[in-house]
Amino acid sequence: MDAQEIIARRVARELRPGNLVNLGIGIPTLVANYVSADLKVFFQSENGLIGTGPIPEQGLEHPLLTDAGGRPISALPGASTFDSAMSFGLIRGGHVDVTVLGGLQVDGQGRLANWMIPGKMVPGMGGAMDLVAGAKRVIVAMQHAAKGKSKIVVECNLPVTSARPVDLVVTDLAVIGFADGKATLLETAPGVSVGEIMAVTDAELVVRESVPEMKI
Amino acid sequence: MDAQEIIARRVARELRPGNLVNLGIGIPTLVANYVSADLKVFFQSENGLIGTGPIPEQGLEHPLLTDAGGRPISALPGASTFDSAMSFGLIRGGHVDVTVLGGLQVDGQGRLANWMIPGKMVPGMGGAMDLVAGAKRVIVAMQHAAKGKSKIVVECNLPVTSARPVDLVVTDLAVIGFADGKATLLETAPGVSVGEIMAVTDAELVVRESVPEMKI
Amino acid sequence: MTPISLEEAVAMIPNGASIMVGGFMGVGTPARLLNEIVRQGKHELTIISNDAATPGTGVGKLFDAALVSRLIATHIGLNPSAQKQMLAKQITADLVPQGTFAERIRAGGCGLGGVLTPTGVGTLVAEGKRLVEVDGKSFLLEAALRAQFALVHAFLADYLGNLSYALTARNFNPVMAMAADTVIVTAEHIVPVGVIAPDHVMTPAPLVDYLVTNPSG
Amino acid sequence: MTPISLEEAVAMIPNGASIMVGGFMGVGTPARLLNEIVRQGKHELTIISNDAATPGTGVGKLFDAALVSRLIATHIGLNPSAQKQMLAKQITADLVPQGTFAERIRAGGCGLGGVLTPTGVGTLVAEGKRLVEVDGKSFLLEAALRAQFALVHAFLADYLGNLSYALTARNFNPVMAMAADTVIVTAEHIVPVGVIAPDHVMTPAPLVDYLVTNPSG
Repeated sequence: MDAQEIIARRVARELRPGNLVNLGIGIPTLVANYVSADLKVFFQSENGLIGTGPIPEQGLEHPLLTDAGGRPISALPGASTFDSAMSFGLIRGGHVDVTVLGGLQVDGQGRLANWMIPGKMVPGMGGAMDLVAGAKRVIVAMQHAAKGKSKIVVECNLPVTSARPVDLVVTDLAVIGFADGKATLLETAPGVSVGEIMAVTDAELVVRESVPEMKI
Repeated sequence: MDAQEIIARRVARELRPGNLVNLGIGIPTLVANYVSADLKVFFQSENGLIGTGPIPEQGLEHPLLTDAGGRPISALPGASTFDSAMSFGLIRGGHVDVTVLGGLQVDGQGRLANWMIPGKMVPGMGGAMDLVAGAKRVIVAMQHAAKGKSKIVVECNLPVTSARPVDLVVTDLAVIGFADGKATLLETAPGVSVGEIMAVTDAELVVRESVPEMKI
Repeated sequence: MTPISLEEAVAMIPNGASIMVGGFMGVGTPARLLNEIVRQGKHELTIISNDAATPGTGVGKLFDAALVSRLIATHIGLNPSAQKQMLAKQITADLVPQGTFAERIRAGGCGLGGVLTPTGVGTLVAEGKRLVEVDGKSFLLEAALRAQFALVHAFLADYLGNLSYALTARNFNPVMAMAADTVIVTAEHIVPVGVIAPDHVMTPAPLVDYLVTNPSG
Repeated sequence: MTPISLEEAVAMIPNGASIMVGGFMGVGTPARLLNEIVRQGKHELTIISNDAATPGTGVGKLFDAALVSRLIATHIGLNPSAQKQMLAKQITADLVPQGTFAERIRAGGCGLGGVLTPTGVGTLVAEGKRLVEVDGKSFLLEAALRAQFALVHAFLADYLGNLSYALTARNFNPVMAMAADTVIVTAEHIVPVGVIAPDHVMTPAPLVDYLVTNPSG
């Protein structure tokens, strides 16, 4: 199982029946692949849809039914559409139960940076700031380290996305929570030791006596 | 022609083709009777409708199609419905070209009082404050005097509806404008002299050399 | 969304609860829920509703039964009994301009910190409120409004909880369906998924907590 | 509403105008109007649009032709040419969180004095903006947004100007149709009055100033 699949499968286990869920681009998008239809989770696309379905069969795409990246999607039975003010009313108003976002850095207090690298990548924040500020639960799905450097940092040196800390970070190595304002190791990935995780984690990590292994 | 008909007919002449118009209850409601369908004026009912039509024939009323007083109305071809946030977005946002409201008092600067009599009538302001604050043009349609007392007063002693002055007052005796912040006699009702108007007007009234007679 | 009986739905509401009630002069109001509140005698309620309807109709019945201790509304002129209770100080009434009322509820549902409106500036409504200047113009800061419960009446509800409203019965229902901890819905018709086309859904299913089952047979 | 040809519609727009453009990554965008702006070479435009689409599509064509001097948007990551122009300071770009962007336009269209949002508090977005405390929580005061023109794309427009949108092509079109001095609309289909049922109208006719006639034959 590759790193992305580990992350996506583990995040999928966080979703509850009937949840309204918004998935960011990248690894978060993969989460939908591991959510059973029985769970009746609603996926929102912030460009104006609840009830996004899989990519349509070739020839059945509709140019006016796309995801937030402009790619064709489908709509499940019971889907609904709305304008952008309503879409972000849902997000800011706490009606989105879970958002799953990619990350560049998360710091020891759970603050996320995921929208710009000054002088290099200045694409704009799109919906990310509203999602972190407004969703009931924010889960970051990202690789634990990039090019050997920890993405779980003491303090973000990239501009943060929100002053609000995220709730959970799921990486290819670990699950980290921030329930009491401190990064706490909740689970280890299969076959990964606490020591290995500590070695690639810059932030101070609270480690309890026994840390269970991720179920995926 | 009775006083109410004079007022309603004169106000109707203020409406322009394609205008979006909101009529208050009382005399303002009568204005619709004197507006030709050719003018293609849109009437808004602030409970959520543009395109109100006449009272439906008996037996054709629908309980879910009413005016702001809860009375059955009809909807013309091309009508549209919306929620209350949108309805008042239209009003506050300046999309209503003309609102016609009843009045208890209008003062020399054009400030309207029409929503409460302290200690006596405290029904709530409904949509009146938003209409005066937001409509492009505010016209007050009311009797010039009540029980012998002028309703065009020096200063309102009743609580005002808005700090914003109204644009025009149409009474059974006169048309009064406030273009430069002062009550100015623009027209006299048929057969009514300037002197008669001055006699029942408490506010200072600017009277130009020749005052035309209302066309109704 | 969980289907629920009328009795169980109202049984969830404690005395003293704050409740938003959809409807405009009784049109588009969840009449069955209001009747059941009266039957169960829930009292000391804070009611957030455009108006007090008329005695004997819609939310008016709560005043007939003297179950309301606080009212936030825009107009109660057509319910003399509610007016009387207000003047006798049996109920505390906050009278709010209708556009401000709609927008405060929308702000509560959309996570906004309040509303900056020109409506009410320079009037009694401004008393005790903050004025915020923006580009030389004054706006009132009106607080966002939420409640523990929203009682919403739809024309159509599908099996997932998607709602649509008809004609002037829409009014405050969609904004209230976003601004309460628990949203309870009655519908004139409960229909299979798909009957309401995606573009015609006015309240998306995830906003609805409970749908009151229709009387059968 | 006045029917108008594509050429005349764009001819109304002066160089240097501020223009809201509906659409999200080119979906639901008034493509014909954008093409005609390029053809007529309107320049030094202030564009208010969710994104810069991609080179060669939708609003992206305005960047290809270097007609934009200021951009207010939420995300331009998929248009490298717009990014390059921004980094080279050929265009001034204000990047705004998407929910704030939608709400600022809505405020502009609904006569509100601004938006009080928690989004952006404690981030770069807060720089130079007023913080307003409400009940111990901080909100950013974000300015209402309006433009001289809104270019809106509908799915259906009727002969009076009532509009409806389809699927995810709705996006910013309805709020923009309320927030500009002059609203110009293109539609995939122009239909007789009544085809759009009253409950399905998403932009009421009085908001539309000009409807661009469809190519005939």
